Amino acid sequence: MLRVENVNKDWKEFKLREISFEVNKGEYFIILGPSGAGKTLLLEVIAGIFIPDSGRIFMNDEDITFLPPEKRDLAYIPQNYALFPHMRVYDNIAYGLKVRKTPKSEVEKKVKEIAEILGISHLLHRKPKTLSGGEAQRVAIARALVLEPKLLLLDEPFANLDVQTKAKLIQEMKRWRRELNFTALHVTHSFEEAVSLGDRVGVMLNGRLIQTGEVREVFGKPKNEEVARFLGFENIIEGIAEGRILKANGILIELPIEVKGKVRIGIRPEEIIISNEPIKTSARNEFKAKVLAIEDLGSLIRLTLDIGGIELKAFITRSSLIEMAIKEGKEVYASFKATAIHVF
Amino acid sequence: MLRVENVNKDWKEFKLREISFEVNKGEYFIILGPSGAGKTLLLEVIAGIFIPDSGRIFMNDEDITFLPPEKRDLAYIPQNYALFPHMRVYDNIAYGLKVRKTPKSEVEKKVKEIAEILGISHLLHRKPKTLSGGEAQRVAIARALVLEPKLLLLDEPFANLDVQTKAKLIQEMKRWRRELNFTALHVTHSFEEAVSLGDRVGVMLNGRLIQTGEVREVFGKPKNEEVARFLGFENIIEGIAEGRILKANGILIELPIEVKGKVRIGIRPEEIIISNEPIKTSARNEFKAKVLAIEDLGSLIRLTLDIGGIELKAFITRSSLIEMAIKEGKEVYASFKATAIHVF
Amino acid sequence: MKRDYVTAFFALIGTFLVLYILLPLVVIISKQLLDWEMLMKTLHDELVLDSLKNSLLTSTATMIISLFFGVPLGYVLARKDFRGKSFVQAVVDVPIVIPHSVVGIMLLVTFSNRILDSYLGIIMAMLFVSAPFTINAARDGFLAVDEKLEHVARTLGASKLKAFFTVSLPLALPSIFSGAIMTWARAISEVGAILIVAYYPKTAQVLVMEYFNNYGLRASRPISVILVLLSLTIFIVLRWLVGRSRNA
Amino acid sequence: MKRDYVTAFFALIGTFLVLYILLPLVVIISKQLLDWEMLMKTLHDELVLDSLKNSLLTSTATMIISLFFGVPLGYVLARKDFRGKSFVQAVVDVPIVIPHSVVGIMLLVTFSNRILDSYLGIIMAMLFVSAPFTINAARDGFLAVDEKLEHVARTLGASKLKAFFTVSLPLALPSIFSGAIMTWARAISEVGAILIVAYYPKTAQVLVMEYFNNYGLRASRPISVILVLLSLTIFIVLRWLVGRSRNA
Repeated sequence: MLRVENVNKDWKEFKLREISFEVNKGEYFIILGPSGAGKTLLLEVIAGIFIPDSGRIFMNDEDITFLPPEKRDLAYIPQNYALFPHMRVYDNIAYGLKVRKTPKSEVEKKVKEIAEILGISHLLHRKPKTLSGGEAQRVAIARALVLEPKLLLLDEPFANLDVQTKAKLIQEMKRWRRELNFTALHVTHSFEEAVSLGDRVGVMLNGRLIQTGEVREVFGKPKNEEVARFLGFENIIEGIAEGRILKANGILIELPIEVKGKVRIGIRPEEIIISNEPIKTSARNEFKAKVLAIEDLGSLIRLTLDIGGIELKAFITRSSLIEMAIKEGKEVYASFKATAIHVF
Repeated sequence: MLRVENVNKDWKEFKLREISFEVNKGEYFIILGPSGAGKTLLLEVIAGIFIPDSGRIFMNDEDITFLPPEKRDLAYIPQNYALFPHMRVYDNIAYGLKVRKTPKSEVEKKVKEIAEILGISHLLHRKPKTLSGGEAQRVAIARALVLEPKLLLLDEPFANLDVQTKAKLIQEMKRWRRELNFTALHVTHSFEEAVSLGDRVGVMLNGRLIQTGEVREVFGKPKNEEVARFLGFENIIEGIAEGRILKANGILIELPIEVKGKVRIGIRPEEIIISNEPIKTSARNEFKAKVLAIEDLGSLIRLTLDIGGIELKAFITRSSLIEMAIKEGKEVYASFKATAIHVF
Repeated sequence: MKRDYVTAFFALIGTFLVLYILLPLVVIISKQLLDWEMLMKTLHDELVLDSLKNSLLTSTATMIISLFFGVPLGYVLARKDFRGKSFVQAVVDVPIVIPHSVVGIMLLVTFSNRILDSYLGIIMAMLFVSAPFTINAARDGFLAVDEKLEHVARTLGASKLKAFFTVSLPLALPSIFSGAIMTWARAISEVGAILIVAYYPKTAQVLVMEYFNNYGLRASRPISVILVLLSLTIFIVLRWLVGRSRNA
Repeated sequence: MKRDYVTAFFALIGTFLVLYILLPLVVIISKQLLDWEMLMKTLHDELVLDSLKNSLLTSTATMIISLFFGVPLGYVLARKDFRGKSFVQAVVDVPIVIPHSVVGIMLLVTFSNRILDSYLGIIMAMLFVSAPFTINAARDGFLAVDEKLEHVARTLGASKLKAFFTVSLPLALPSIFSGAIMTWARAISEVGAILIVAYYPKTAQVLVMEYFNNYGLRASRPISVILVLLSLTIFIVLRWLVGRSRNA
């Protein structure tokens, strides 16, 4: 649906270099990168606020590179939400409809509908500056979604929120997506957002989109060291949860909390215990594993293990390696505590 | 040396309530608290910038509560360093000496000496705004220490620095203390600084100094739930390191890195594995432990263990507890990976 | 701190200027209140009423003209970077430093007798010295409007002009409004340039001078008091508006 | 963006005002350059030289007085919160809105004939209209100095006064200096109030008016040009200083 081709742009200290990627209809695409990578500039170029120095942008195969923002049929939610401070919440949400000269009764119907879905019906008569961060974010999303845009552009939507509000909004975002079925391009520096929400993810470093692909693929197989170093979180497992048990590729993993449905979990490599014999401990998850690779990282050794088709990375000390006589191809047991699992 | 007695103060949204504590000569005292706790206000009251609403402040038993700042013989380093932007680094450091009408040759000698110790001799002719954060912090410390004040007040000295610079300055701060033997009162929200630098620590929450004591004591035995929740990091062990081995209270702990001398290490409760039999795994540190207490935290259970006189907290799941039949007084094995240890 | 002698000393010195400005205001108003009869008589003087009408008319016209030209200029100065921008900004500030009589001479030299002794001349003199207030206030007002708001309005379907009128202008309005009132006050306070360009039609501020020259201080005082009260009212409204928009 | 018609249209409208201010400056200076002889003659006119001397003298004196009183006042306004602060701040801003002829009347009413036709009268008129520039610039300058710098200076052993002179004042100096120059420029630009309080001793800005009334436009033009050049020089120096201190 959205296709970006070889876009270059220099603006102030920010830059974009040969950015190419596609977002498919109905997809939630996340661009993940550290601050200063040029993520906001990329959104602004797609939104039509800036014209790229070179390259093309297509929407449903129509070239929109030089189209003004109001003709692109997309909605942009900047990081500070940019609610219109002189309008009440109702008028903020209605703004796009009014500009389109929608009949008044229809405006009212649509605003009420979207406010209902986003749980902000009680806020419609408030001024933006009386809203909390989470409420303001909902209003910004409502103002964008009420127009049923082809594409929603989100710039660090959860960055200024506290941990609880953020977690709640991420869960709700999944629900809104199911209900309203929009296409989104979301830029963030947060792995949590990427893993929780993203269908596909692109890693952006220094103005370049280094790697794009499915979340598990990108986290599991970083294209180069730069990406790997940026991502850090090396074990991401996807599966179907039933209460405290996650089924992933035929193996069963015990979770620290009860969840239901498709989830992803993360385990840091340093939290995985290796033993030659099965052990009986408080670590609830234990798997027979085959050592695929051994990498020397200096004071630490990184093992790549295969457990029932899932790849796991684990850190052990050099003395463990020697004492346990671990070699490539050897079979060992890998275990980790349920409490060490991070559920996204 | 410094004694604060029942100090109360309200200023803007900040407050101090019944603050009492003492800093001994030569001590490095850390006040640890979240932002907004009133830490800066406390320093400003001690520095004489504000007069407390009630209470008394003594320095070497002399009442200095109403003395103006310039008569208190202490040095204050605010969070933004507050270097004089219109003076070169040399004149910044020399400021206090010049105000005291020190002879020019002596000013020069002293400034050069302290600049040498703090490794900023090459910066003396630079203007403050050309300095990096770490350099500016060194200059601020030099400007204060050149006067050999009775007491050094530091407000979040490492808060605006990147991780590497911060770690380096913390190490150097230990060296400067040995060389110059000053007394310091340092306020921060960082546990790392508190554990690395503090001889004693006071925990400040909502304008009250809730608990003061030795670092290990405060982290190990939080006075109440409020402090415990704030501190989070529950296992702090102190000992003498020799290469990769830490000797603490008779037990030996393998470390992930080589260090030497007195160090403190921290282990999160969720990283400790409990088993009924000794296990042979990549977890290098294994100890026989006695269960002292079992607390139900909802989805998790917290065990308090005794290993050779050292208390450890560990999190396990409820199913582990039942399956392993853990009861108070039972002997189990506690193990943790060397890589899970955080050395301060 | 209780023992802050330095600040107390500074305050003491500074009080002189505050009193120096306050005293003449208090004196002239209170003296006139004791001479109520003269004030009433002045308020029925045809000449005075005509001149007040002229002053209000010309300064209001000046304000409207500077709004029409100054708001777009302020917007461009706030939003665009272009070569020569700092030169344009400097030109806008020049009128503040030019002696008022010279302003009159400059306008006459440039536009010759066509503007002599006419409403046009008065307005042109006023516009020259007072337009910078509107321009600078509009610029500051637009600068304070986050450009992202305009961007969002546009992605929501508004054209550039629509975004300007529905978002930027309403938000900059308090600042523009207070700038316009400053322009109005500066326009009605102008004397030197008007004396040269247009002694007639008579404005109140020129009439004060004429009455003083022809009939002396007592005759010129009541109309002065009327002008002071007018100016102060405007000024208090301005302060109130600025304060309100800052808190809004 | 290439197709930004709205901004282009705004720029077009705004250009009118820029040209309106720029044109008279360019015209008067270029016309006078073609009439070099008259300019030279004016520069040897005793009356002109005396009046210029009077203008420079009185506006410089005004600047010094407003520095002496205005800097402490600015410091207090920047550093202290006290009851009636907003009233004091309002009083400081009042002179901007009072018609210049009325300022003259107010001063005469308050201080009576003692100040009539004297240097004192000129300086008092100038001080009333121009002191706010120094006060506000000093206040803004001190506000921009982080109070922590003063605190640190004091813990390092400086008394309050020493901290003021070694830290706050040097750092606020660029702002104070530019405020002082604005005061100087505003003082030398004043005509209306001076015409009432002190027609003599003759100042250049009043002489322009007298020459115009007595001998017509051509006679008053050269001295106008001299005043414009003087004002512009001051103005450019001011801009340069402000720009430099912002970058420093």
